[in-house]
Amino acid sequence: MSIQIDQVNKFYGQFQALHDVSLTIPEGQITALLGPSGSGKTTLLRIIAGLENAEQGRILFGGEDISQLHVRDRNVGFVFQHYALFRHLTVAQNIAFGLESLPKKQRPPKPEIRATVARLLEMIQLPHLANRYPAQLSGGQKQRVALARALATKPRILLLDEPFGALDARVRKDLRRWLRNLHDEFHFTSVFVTHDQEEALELSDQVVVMSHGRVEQVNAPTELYARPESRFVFDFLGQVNEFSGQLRDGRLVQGDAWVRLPESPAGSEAQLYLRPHEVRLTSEPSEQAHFPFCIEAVSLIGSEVRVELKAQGWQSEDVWEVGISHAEFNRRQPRRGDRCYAVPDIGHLFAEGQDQPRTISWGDSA
Amino acid sequence: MSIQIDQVNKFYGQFQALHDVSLTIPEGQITALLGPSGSGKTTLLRIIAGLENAEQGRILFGGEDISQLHVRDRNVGFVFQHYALFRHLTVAQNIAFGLESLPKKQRPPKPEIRATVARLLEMIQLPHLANRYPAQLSGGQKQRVALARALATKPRILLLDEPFGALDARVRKDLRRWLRNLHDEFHFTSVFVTHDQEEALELSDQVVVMSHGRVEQVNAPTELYARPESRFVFDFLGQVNEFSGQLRDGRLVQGDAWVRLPESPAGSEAQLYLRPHEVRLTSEPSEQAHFPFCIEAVSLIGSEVRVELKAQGWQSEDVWEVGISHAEFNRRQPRRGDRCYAVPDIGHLFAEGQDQPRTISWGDSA
Amino acid sequence: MATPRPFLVKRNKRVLPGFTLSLGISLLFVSMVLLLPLSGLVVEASGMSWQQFWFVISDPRVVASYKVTALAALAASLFNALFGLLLAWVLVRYEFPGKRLVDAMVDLPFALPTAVAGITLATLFAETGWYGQWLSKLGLEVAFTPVGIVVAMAFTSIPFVVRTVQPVLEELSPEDEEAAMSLGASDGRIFRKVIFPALWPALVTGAALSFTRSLGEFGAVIFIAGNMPYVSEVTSLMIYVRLQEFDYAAASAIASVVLLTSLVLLFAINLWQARFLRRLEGR
Amino acid sequence: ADRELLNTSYDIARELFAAYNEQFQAYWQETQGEDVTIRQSHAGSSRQAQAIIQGLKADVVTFNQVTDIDIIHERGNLLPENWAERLPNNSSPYYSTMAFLVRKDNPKGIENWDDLVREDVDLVMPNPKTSGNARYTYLAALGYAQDTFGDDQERIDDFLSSLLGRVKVFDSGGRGATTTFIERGIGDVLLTFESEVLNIVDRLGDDYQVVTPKVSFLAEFPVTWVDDYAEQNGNLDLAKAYLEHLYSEEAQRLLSGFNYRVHDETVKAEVADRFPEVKLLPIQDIAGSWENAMQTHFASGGKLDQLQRR
Amino acid sequence: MAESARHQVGSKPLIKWTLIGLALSITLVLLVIPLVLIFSQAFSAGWGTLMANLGDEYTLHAIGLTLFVALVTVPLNLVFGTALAWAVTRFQFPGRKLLITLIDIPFAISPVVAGLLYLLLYGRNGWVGSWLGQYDLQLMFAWPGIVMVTVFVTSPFVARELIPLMQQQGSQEEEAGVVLGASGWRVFRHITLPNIKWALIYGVVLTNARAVGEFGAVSVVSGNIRGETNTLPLHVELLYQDYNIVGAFASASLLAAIAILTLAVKGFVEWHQARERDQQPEHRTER
Ligand SMILES: Nc1ncnc2c1ncn2[C@@H]1O[C@H](COP(=O)(O)OP(=O)(O)OP(=O)(O)O)[C@@H](O)[C@H]1O
Ligand SMILES: Nc1ncnc2c1ncn2[C@@H]1O[C@H](COP(=O)(O)OP(=O)(O)OP(=O)(O)O)[C@@H](O)[C@H]1O
Ligand SMILES: [Mg+2]
Ligand SMILES: [Mg+2]
Repeated sequence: MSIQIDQVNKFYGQFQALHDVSLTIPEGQITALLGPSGSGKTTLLRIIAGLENAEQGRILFGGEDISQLHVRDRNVGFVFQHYALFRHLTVAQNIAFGLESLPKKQRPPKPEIRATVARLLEMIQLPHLANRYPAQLSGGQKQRVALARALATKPRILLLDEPFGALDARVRKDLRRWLRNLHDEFHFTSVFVTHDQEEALELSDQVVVMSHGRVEQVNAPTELYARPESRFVFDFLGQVNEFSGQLRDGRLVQGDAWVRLPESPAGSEAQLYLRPHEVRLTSEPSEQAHFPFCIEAVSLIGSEVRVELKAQGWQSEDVWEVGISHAEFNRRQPRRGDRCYAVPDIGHLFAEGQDQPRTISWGDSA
Repeated sequence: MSIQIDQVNKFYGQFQALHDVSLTIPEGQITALLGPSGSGKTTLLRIIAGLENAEQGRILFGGEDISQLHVRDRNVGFVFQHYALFRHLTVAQNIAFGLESLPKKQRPPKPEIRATVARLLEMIQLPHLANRYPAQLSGGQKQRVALARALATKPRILLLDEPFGALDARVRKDLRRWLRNLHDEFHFTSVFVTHDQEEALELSDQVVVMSHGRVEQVNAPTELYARPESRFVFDFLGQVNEFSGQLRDGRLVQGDAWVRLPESPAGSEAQLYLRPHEVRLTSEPSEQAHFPFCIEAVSLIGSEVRVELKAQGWQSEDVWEVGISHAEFNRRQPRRGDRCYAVPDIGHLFAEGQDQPRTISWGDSA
Repeated sequence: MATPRPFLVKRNKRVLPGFTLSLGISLLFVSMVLLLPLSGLVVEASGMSWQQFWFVISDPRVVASYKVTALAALAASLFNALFGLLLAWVLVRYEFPGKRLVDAMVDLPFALPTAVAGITLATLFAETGWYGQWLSKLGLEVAFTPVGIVVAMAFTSIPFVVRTVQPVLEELSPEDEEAAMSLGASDGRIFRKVIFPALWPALVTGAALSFTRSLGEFGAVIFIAGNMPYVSEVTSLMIYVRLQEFDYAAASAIASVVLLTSLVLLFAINLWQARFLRRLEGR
Repeated sequence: ADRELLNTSYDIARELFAAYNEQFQAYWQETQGEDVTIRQSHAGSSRQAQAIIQGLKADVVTFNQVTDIDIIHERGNLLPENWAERLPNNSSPYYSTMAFLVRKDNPKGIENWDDLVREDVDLVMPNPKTSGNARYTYLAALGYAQDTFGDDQERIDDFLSSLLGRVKVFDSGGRGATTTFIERGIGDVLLTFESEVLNIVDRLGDDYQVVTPKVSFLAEFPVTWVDDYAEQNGNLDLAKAYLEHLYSEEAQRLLSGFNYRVHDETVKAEVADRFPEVKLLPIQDIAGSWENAMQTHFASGGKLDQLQRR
Repeated sequence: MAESARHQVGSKPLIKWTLIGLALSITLVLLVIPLVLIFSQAFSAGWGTLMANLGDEYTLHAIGLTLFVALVTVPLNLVFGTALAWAVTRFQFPGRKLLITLIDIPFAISPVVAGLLYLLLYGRNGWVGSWLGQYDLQLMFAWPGIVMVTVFVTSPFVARELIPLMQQQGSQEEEAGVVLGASGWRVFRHITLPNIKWALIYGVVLTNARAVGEFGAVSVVSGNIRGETNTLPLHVELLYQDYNIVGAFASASLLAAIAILTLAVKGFVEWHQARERDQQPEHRTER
């Protein structure tokens, strides 16, 4: 079932938590609501579920306006961040809860409920834990039980509020994988909330970036990563190196540092955003760019070596980060305190007053 | 001041939390205590501080046995995981607490204390928050106040228990950087506890890996990463792909998968550990290895593209992960469901019954 | 205390100060104020032979008083369980004018001397009293009947239930309810299956406290009980009577029966609850 | 400089002794030229006895039950066994008996004990288990029954048990019973001391009426000094004088003002109209002795318990 | 929180107002009207009589004694409760659980029995009492006895308030203080005390209420000497016995007034605690 959100506004007293949110969530896909804390993700998800009422706007499920329907009657599956499992019921009883709550006429007979629960337990790979209580489960197991519980009544829509927020990194990864497989199998429409960009990009078919109660951008993950439409999205999607300077003679200049721009934009100031893997390190300045740095730290973990750089002779709000390969590292052996230069391959330029970046590539000329 | 830990044993009732721990922590360096939950890191740190007493063993500061000295008299700075700020005192009062606790004779006069506090506030970049209460601070600010408080009495030793454990990823990174700068400036001896390998490797000069109350390995970060001395350390230091099989005809075999070994070890079984960036992907099997996979997911975020692989025709406990560059990704365009083969460049072989790995390199022959 | 204490054995070194002092005060106090007098009870009762003891505590009139007391306490604690739960629920869940007053008034029975409470209740419920005159028109007698005992007991112990249930109700996560709602459960079902089970242990504890308190209640009950032998005499009165007869041993014996009942009950509840909580907390 | 005397007394004698103390203080000042302060302690006399045994340093006791003084001898050994012989009239300077209080115009027509067992009559009296007052009522009724039914034990028991069965409220103390009867308007007859009953009528006048039965119990109000404590306190002489003075005409008049019967002939004549002639049976006639009465009737499992169980 | 926006069980107006109505009626019938009765009885004979009754020499003395007993009891239990809470929440030692259980004993004992226990032990024939008697020391039937039983009856209150709080707060702040070199007293005074302040006040308020109102236990050991060992609750009973209903209720109204004051202080403390809790913003992330 597709979900349509139509000009929703939500107020908490004086505070407006959602501004005129309109959005279409396509059927059968996983959509991520991504944004910093307080951006209104949870609020939006709860409004979709019917746990909260919007002051204005409509919610449509499969084209039908269900704004006035009680949660109880919307038949959505909702998974809470902290699972909200019923502590005094066993795993099996938790899963059966929804079925047993059905009105008498619709309620399946006992044996059928038992069978459904067994099937769901099979699905979440925990049939041996049917009689445990939630407190006796690990975080990951709890989360899976919560999912099974939400799925028991066969909802066409599954809503998840930071489903992995409370889990540690490894379990998180496993569960993410598992959830995707599950989704591939059953093809319900899923919406999940997260503030972890990696999670959003990895797990979803469509990402909705939110900020201050507004939708900033809606796109498929690769698109979003490749073409952020605003500074906010850019910033939010991961580590980025920023260089802001004056436009002068086809160059962007600040202090000792400058970079040549293929074509000069309008205005007198601009910011250049560079992703860590779009920058190379050299021991000499190049023709096209002059970013003098002092190496502040080198970190060898993982598949690439991360080098942190401190601007020399110019100002940078943050330390720059550049990722180089282990091979490169072995060749050049950069060390703390070494002086070096950064050379960009690809950059994203925000001209003065503009919120849309222009992507610049030096790659060929290097 | 250097710290020496000499055959320390610690019991909680029947349970032995530390087994015969001996360790030297060099002066002026940052040492990380790294290990999984329950491995005894906190216990060791608290014993160094004097917050806990060991049943056996000695602690020496700069060569002097201080095992019998009360915490109060050891003059160490201690930063608690959850900050343990005095919640009814302002930031400034928190920082001044240690100075005002000095015996009358040693206590500096009021104006001097005020000046020191102002200097420390400057140092942690929070002079504008001097009169706030801890509850009115963000996590990162609290952590900095906790540090300033610990440093006010100019301890020669600074102990930190999961200093960044409760912070979110970004703040964590900032603070980590900030702490290192601080350390570079003042050169006290620092010991910090963490269970995050990245943090340990990045921040410290020396890493102590602990497990089950024992010291597993002590080494500089790069050394540690390059040459883990045991399966435990290997496993613990980050994502690793594991292949276990039978040794047959100079090959390690399991199901359809096999890899040729340059020289055959003793025994009939072995495990091969491969780091994600030490493996390549090909569409055809190579001469030296045959690891058939099905691509399960591709994730584009960050500086490298992460590909998750599911074993085909053989068993792997976990999904394999391989990191390829964006360039490589653009060339080959791997997609979900594609079949492919993994080819190792470097591997670490654990022969049967051995706990020390042997590093194998196929790189040249490829 | 600021100097190192080399004379202390290593194992005994405590990080936080004041162990000896605080434990010393506590032990001194507990043994002087609590245990020593309690030993008096044992000593006094142990002066009797087992037969004597049995004879005293199984005296028909005393046994009748056990029944009256236990039944009245049971009725009072059931009443309190029901209405205490209602009060706690209303105080936690709703905003309404006078809420703060209700909240404050709940503690009145704790703060009001029991004798004053007894006199007041007797005055209210007597046939000439504000309540009694209406009740008597309905043919209901409260004062000087066992019902009066229940009223006095309920009055003195209602805060126990409210104050044990209230915090649990406050802590109850709204998410549980929402989860149940999103699963399609009706309000009634959510209350029965999700909320009530969570409140249950606290409710039982509160009712048990209310029950034990009622077992021992004297001041408030005595004024309104009517004290009819075999009908409305409570056990506290029987203890008091034995005291009047200078029969300390017998008084101690009966007192020890009540005390033991209370302790066993409280202990059992604690055990039960520990098991219950262990399940919920997974320890 | 003042000497202090502690008088430990039963609960409802507060005003009585407050008045007597003034009288005695004046008397002592006059005769001995010395100021005395008299401290008063009032509670149920059993509890008072107990307190004295446990160390309440009373110089004199002025009780409403002989047994409570006996116990001070038995348990505490603080005074001699023959204490009752140390002052005239069994050491009882005043006495009273049991009477009935009925509502205005005596609507139920109560005249004597046999009216009390009628089905339509509700009684209010204290609990014999906790109150001496009620024990007296019980003994008075027993005396009446013995007087009427002679040796027929069964009829005596029947009578007593139906009498107890008519009681609607057993308050824990005498005053409680009075409150129940007056304030709460419960019952048709209040059984208590004649002195109490007269007090009520004095206070509340027309709404109530006193009925004095023809046969009743001689309720003595024993007094004595507690030798050990009085000696410790150096008050032996004072204590003796305090009690002896109770027998003086002046004091007897005061006592009769509080509606107690007294022995002094002059005073007796003065108040004859208030205290009708009644056949007063002493304990010896009814139960042999106090000790005997306590054992056979009031102890746990005794006659009283048996009767009430029926 | 805007509660109305949230769906909650029992938020339907009909159910909600029925329940509220019921709760209000119960409160009114069971709690408010009895209180009103006390005052209305006290004032029934007019203001002048009330003042005369309260101004009576013995009433004044009873008030004084009651306040004195509370004044001695409260600090004793304050020290004890704090020490006990400190010992059981800050240290591990054998018998710790038992100690926590023992503290509840006074709740399970009927006050009359409690009084009896003290009498048996400290009375002239009790083994402590007889020993003290040799030195001419008498505790029962004098204010020390009253204080002792009051201390007994009220001893759980402070500790019971503190223990859960201190357990929940943990000892990290204190440890931090010690690491910074603070002396034991300084740690207690500047770190522990401010953190437990409100709970402590709350415990004191409850202790005080109970100390002022204790009847059963005190009546056993008091000796009931007018103007000497008569506390206010005993005095109420005494006046009641003397048919001085107005006087009894006048004194009772005094006790009720203390009760109301107690509730007010308690309400204030709770309000303060709640405010302090609300002031703590939820975890804020710094960017
Ligand atoms: N019940 C409420 N009453 C008042 N304000 C609220 C309420 N719930 C949320 N808000 C406010 O609305 C805004 C959006 O809240 P919401 O919970 O939707 O954010 P979020 O994006 O889910 O953040 P997080 O990642 O921290 O969960 C926040 O500023 C929050 O403070
Ligand atoms: N006070 C205590 N009493 C009993 N056992 C304890 C106590 N403190 C710690 N332990 C046990 O000692 C072991 C080591 O604990 P420690 O706190 O040092 O681990 P850690 O490495 O710091 O773990 P984490 O990463 O979870 O903080 C654990 O098994 C723990 O359960
Ligand atoms: Mg949220
Ligand atoms: Mg730890």
